[in-house]
Amino acid sequence: MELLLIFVAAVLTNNFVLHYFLGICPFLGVSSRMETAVGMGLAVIFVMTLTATVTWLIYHHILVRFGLPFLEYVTFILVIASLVQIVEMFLRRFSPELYRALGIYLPLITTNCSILGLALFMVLREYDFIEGLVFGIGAGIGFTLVLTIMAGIREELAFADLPRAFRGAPITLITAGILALAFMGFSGLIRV
Amino acid sequence: MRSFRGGVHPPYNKVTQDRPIERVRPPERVVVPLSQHTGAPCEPSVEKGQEVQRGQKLGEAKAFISAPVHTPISGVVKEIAPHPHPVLGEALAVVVEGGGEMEDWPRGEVDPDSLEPEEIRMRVREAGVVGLGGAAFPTAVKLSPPEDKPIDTVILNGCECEPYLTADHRTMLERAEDCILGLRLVMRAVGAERGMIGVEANKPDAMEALRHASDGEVEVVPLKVKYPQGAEKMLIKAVLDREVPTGGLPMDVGVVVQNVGTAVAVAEAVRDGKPLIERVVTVAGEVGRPGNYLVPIGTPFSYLLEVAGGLQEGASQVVMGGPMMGIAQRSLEVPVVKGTSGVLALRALPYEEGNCIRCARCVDHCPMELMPTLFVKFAKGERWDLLERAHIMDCIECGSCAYVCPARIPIVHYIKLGKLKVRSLK
Amino acid sequence: MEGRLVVAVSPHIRAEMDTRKVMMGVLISLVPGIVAGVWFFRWHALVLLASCLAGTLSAEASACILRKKPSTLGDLSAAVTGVLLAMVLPPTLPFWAAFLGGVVAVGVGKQVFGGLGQNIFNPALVGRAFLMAAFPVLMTTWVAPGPEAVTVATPLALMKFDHKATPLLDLLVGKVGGCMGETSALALLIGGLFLVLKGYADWRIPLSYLGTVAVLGAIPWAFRPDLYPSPMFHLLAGGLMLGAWFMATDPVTTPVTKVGRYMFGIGAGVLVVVIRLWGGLPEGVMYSILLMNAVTPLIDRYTVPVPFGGKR
Amino acid sequence: MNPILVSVLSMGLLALAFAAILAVVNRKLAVQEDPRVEAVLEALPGANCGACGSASCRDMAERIVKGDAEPGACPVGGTESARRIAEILGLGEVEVVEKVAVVHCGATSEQKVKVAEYRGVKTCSAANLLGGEYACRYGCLGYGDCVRACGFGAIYMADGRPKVDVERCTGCGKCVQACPRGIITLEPYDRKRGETIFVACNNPDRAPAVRRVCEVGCIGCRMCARTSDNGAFYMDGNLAKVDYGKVYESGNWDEVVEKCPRKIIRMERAA
Amino acid sequence: MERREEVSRRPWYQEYLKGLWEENPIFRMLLGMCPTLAVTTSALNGLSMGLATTFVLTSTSLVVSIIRKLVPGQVRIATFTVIIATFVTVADLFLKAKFPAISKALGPYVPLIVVNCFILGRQEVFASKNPTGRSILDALGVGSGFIFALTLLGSIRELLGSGEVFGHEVIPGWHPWVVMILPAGAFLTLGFLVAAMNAIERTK
Repeated sequence: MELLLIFVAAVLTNNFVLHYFLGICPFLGVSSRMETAVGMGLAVIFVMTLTATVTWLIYHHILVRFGLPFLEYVTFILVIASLVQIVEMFLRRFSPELYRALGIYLPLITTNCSILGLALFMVLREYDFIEGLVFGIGAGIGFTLVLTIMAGIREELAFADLPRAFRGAPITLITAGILALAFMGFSGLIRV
Repeated sequence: MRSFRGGVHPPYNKVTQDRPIERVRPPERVVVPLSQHTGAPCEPSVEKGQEVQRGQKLGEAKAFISAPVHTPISGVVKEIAPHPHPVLGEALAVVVEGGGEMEDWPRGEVDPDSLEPEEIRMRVREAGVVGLGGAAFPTAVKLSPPEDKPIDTVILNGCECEPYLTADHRTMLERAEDCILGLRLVMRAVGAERGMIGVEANKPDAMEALRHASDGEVEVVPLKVKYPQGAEKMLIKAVLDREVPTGGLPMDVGVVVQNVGTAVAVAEAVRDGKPLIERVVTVAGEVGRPGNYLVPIGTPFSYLLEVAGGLQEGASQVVMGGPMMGIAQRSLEVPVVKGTSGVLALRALPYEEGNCIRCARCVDHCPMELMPTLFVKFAKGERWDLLERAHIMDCIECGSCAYVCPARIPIVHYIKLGKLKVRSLK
Repeated sequence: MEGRLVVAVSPHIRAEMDTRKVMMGVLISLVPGIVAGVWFFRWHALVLLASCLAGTLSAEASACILRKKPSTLGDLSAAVTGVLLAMVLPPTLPFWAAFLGGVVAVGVGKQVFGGLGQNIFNPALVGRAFLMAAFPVLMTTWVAPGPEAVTVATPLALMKFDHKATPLLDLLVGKVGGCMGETSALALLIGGLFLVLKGYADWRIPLSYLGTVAVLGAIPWAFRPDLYPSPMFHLLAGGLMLGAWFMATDPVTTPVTKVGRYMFGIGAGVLVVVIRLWGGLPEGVMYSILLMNAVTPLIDRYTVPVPFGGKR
Repeated sequence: MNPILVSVLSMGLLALAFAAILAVVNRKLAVQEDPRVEAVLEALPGANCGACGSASCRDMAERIVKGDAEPGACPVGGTESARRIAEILGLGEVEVVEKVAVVHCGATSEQKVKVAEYRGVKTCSAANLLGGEYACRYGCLGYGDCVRACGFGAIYMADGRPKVDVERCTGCGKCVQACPRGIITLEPYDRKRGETIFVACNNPDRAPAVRRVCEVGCIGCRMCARTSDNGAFYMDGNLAKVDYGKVYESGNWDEVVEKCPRKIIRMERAA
Repeated sequence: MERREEVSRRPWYQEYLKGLWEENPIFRMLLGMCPTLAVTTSALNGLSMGLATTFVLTSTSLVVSIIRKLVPGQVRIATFTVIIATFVTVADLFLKAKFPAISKALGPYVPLIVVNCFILGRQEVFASKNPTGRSILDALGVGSGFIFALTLLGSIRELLGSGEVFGHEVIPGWHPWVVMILPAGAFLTLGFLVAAMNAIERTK
């Protein structure tokens, strides 16, 4: 039950994008087209799951054991950077299409705050290994969910006669704001 | 009652349905375009200054999908030059000057069961018969289905679902026997066993006349009064509950559809050897004497409108065909062609396009079950690739979507534009 | 005949119904609900209506001026938004808050997206969600119907927090606390039926929405009738009637495909029941519709019908 | 244990471990990519405008390197980028003649004969389906599709016909595609004099037909062809044409322009 | 491919000023959104975040511009990141020690400076290609732009959310808009601010 709570919280009530503002840059960047949004979402779910497990192991078995928690930022970012690079090489090799579509955003997963945020929150909330894993998957799915919804909306808005000043980022932010208002309906569904 | 999904119920305004067909005295000058049909234009077979007799060939069909044209009057060829055309804008035409009274074509005798299919096809082709419903597809081609597409049923289209038009209605009423003869000739030509006539339920008198003339050998099917009941695919769906596959033709489901007027033309061509030199045209709307007129092909609209009492105050638009699918004309010098089912003088609608409110009335009423709202969106956004994926090429341009659109969006205009782009990008 | 001929693409005749008439139809069908609201909440209701309308109309007018476009007040869509917003607000909400809600509804909910037909979310609900988040206390202060403003709890809150059921007849007539236009289920039902029968709105969404709520609401009730409300209560209480007939049928923000409309109704129904029974809030109609608005582009994308003659 | 030593050690070891993994993965999954693509991409303007017909500048760079496209195929980059690309690919000097858009209809809305009232979507491509409101079937429809298509603000409408700002025009050809009547073409531009010369009519009909529809259409009088000293003007049926291979060498084109009875041999000069 | 040394040729004061408007990380480049949205619940929080970020940015630019010729191209991103992470740790420990209240308010968003895209972006675009002096000016300029944006956003949200700015009452008797403190308020305010900046840019 505890695991379910963590999962639902990560997906809906405390969504990374709409509640913690994590991963806004790629959210603004890749949500304009459905295919790239889904690709990016899947990449993020994958990287998040991987990050959750690897950082948990390193944090608890190396940093804590040797009394070096102050090194967490440096370590985490190192781990994430390497992981992303591996994913990037994989994509480049096995799906050049997706690689080209995601383009510059793959390196940006490194600087995607949601990944580092995930590792930090995991440590902060003292999740055990399984909880951390579920949290990672949930956060990834939550990110992908919002990203896909946003991509659907933005593909629609591409045909709308938006006021000039609002085209691009502003309307995306405002839509995200309204989406955040709507997601408030889930509040209290799970009390974290 | 049998029907199809979608469609609309425009006011029918069939004020001319009780006016008998009236023969129009030929004008002194007719303009006969060499391209009056779907397919390749025919090539002129006369020269400038040559004398021609009524019914003589003016143009020869060289291609398979084509039809010859004939002169409706005796006289002299004045000129072979580009002229305004009601469908194409401008096309090569033969101008004949002459005149005189129009007489009945001498009647022949024929036993439909004695003729070989090839003989029927040849006579139909020589007479230049094309579909008189509007698209003007050469009839002889329709009568030559490929071996691998067996035809079991011929349907005569007597729906006439376009508002105002009554030409087919009057033809069924006054020429019921020729309709039946034409149907039997078509059935024999394509080897079909079953003949049916689909008529909208608002023409009980025509149905009665046809039933009487047929002695029960063909089935007269009453259909729900709904536009576009007369669209080929809708008609087949309603009459036989068969669905023509997308991009396909009626023969893919074993059916040949002919307009009732075409059936009469086929009967006249085979029995009397009469070429297609005149047709019934409904002239209605804001004119002095609305009615159904038997008009020589090549008669300018201006002449015909004068015969029908002239344009009335308020008429600002002249449409060839019905109000749902007809073509608005730029000039009254265009001639009546084989596909001219009606000439309507209308009060033009204002142009007041608003924003789409996604009410989906167009989606609900589309007889082809397409998404016209997407067509407009993609055409405006110039996403021709998405347009094609939204099956824009399946659209029959019946106009139901634009008719019901509360935002007054000229949806058919966007569709025509989109189709053009999609085709040009291929 | 004088002058040049008019050329235009077919069809050359058009149906009577235009956007303005559609909006007018919505306004007319809202009349029973408004009358009930004014009957129960007197001048509170009138002030609320006036403030909301002032907010939506002024926002619409300013947007047109800012964008240098002809005024769109005539299409009545801003008026519909204003009336709908007023109906989902507590009767005693201060006039300035109602005005702000109207401005946000049209300004943020509609005009930044390009105006009529292009917004993703129902404008009235955007206005309400904003007010709900901005002034949670004001937005959850309710009064009992009648001349004296006595503070009461809504039937849904009573049910959720105290497990006390309100008599169904009161819910039907509307003698309960709640939003200005939501209390009388009967009045709304009459208006809604008019709306659907006259063809101003599609019947699929209300049907599937209400049906889903009734069916899903019945399941827990069948096991623990002491703890969970009956399906009838679910249908009549809160904003469901207004939401299902008037908000979820807003064509702009709901799917255009028939299958999509069923999906919209079912999705919204599921969300309402989940939020009412397990969420932190007593009512979830607004959120359910807003959330389904958000996924409407996705629904439309994946429910494109097979064309005539296509492979089914 | 000394915390500093431990941190250095553990960070170092971690870094080593990851570096090793990366190195291995890099070796295993290496993708061969032509370094010239990168270089060509740098030489392109990077506007991703799509004028060349490729999806993006990167796509274009790949096509150029593969040999599917010419080094000068980027219409926006012009001579400079073509030269750099040719250098990168080792092709040597490539001649690129700069072109700008010219409009082959010079009639104002008053000079064109109106025959109908058009009620429909206000774009040229839509109006062209019905023939628009003017009698001439070859001339400008006047709804400015070319103006909307231009990404550089180089076309504007004046008196119901488009005019080209030769300074801003990059010769990308978007307007050529946008015009449903094909009255815009790209033609060489005389840098030295800063002007273009062109025939502002596209109607191939004979004189009487042209006179019926337009006050300034080409009537095929051959005056320009007879006057020109080097044959830079010639007749294509009933329509005058310019031979751009010769015209800027011509000595008397002022005279040709002057003598045209319909005044449709026009020049567009840089402001 | 060899990385070219592309030294900027602007006048020195331009190196600072460009960060305020043309290359403003928030309004023009839309980078570093996470802290922008998360911590701007009040003007003070925005300002503190801006200062902390500017500290990290400037220190990193300093180091990177010094060692720019020593770092091989392939590992440059990793190197930059490690340098950034180091300074972030410093800033975090400093805040925790000296300003515990602010540190608590900013929460996990201080460590998240590590992944603030525009810090890395400045290294990639500028510090790794320019001499130390210019790089510091550039960093200070962009940092100031960031502080300006965050403080503005924080002020607006605080004003509407409580009627105060920097804790001082500005509008007496203001009925607080709770939504401005919530995520939704952050998105909406930033959206309208960026739109306003677009409109201003267009009229120039």
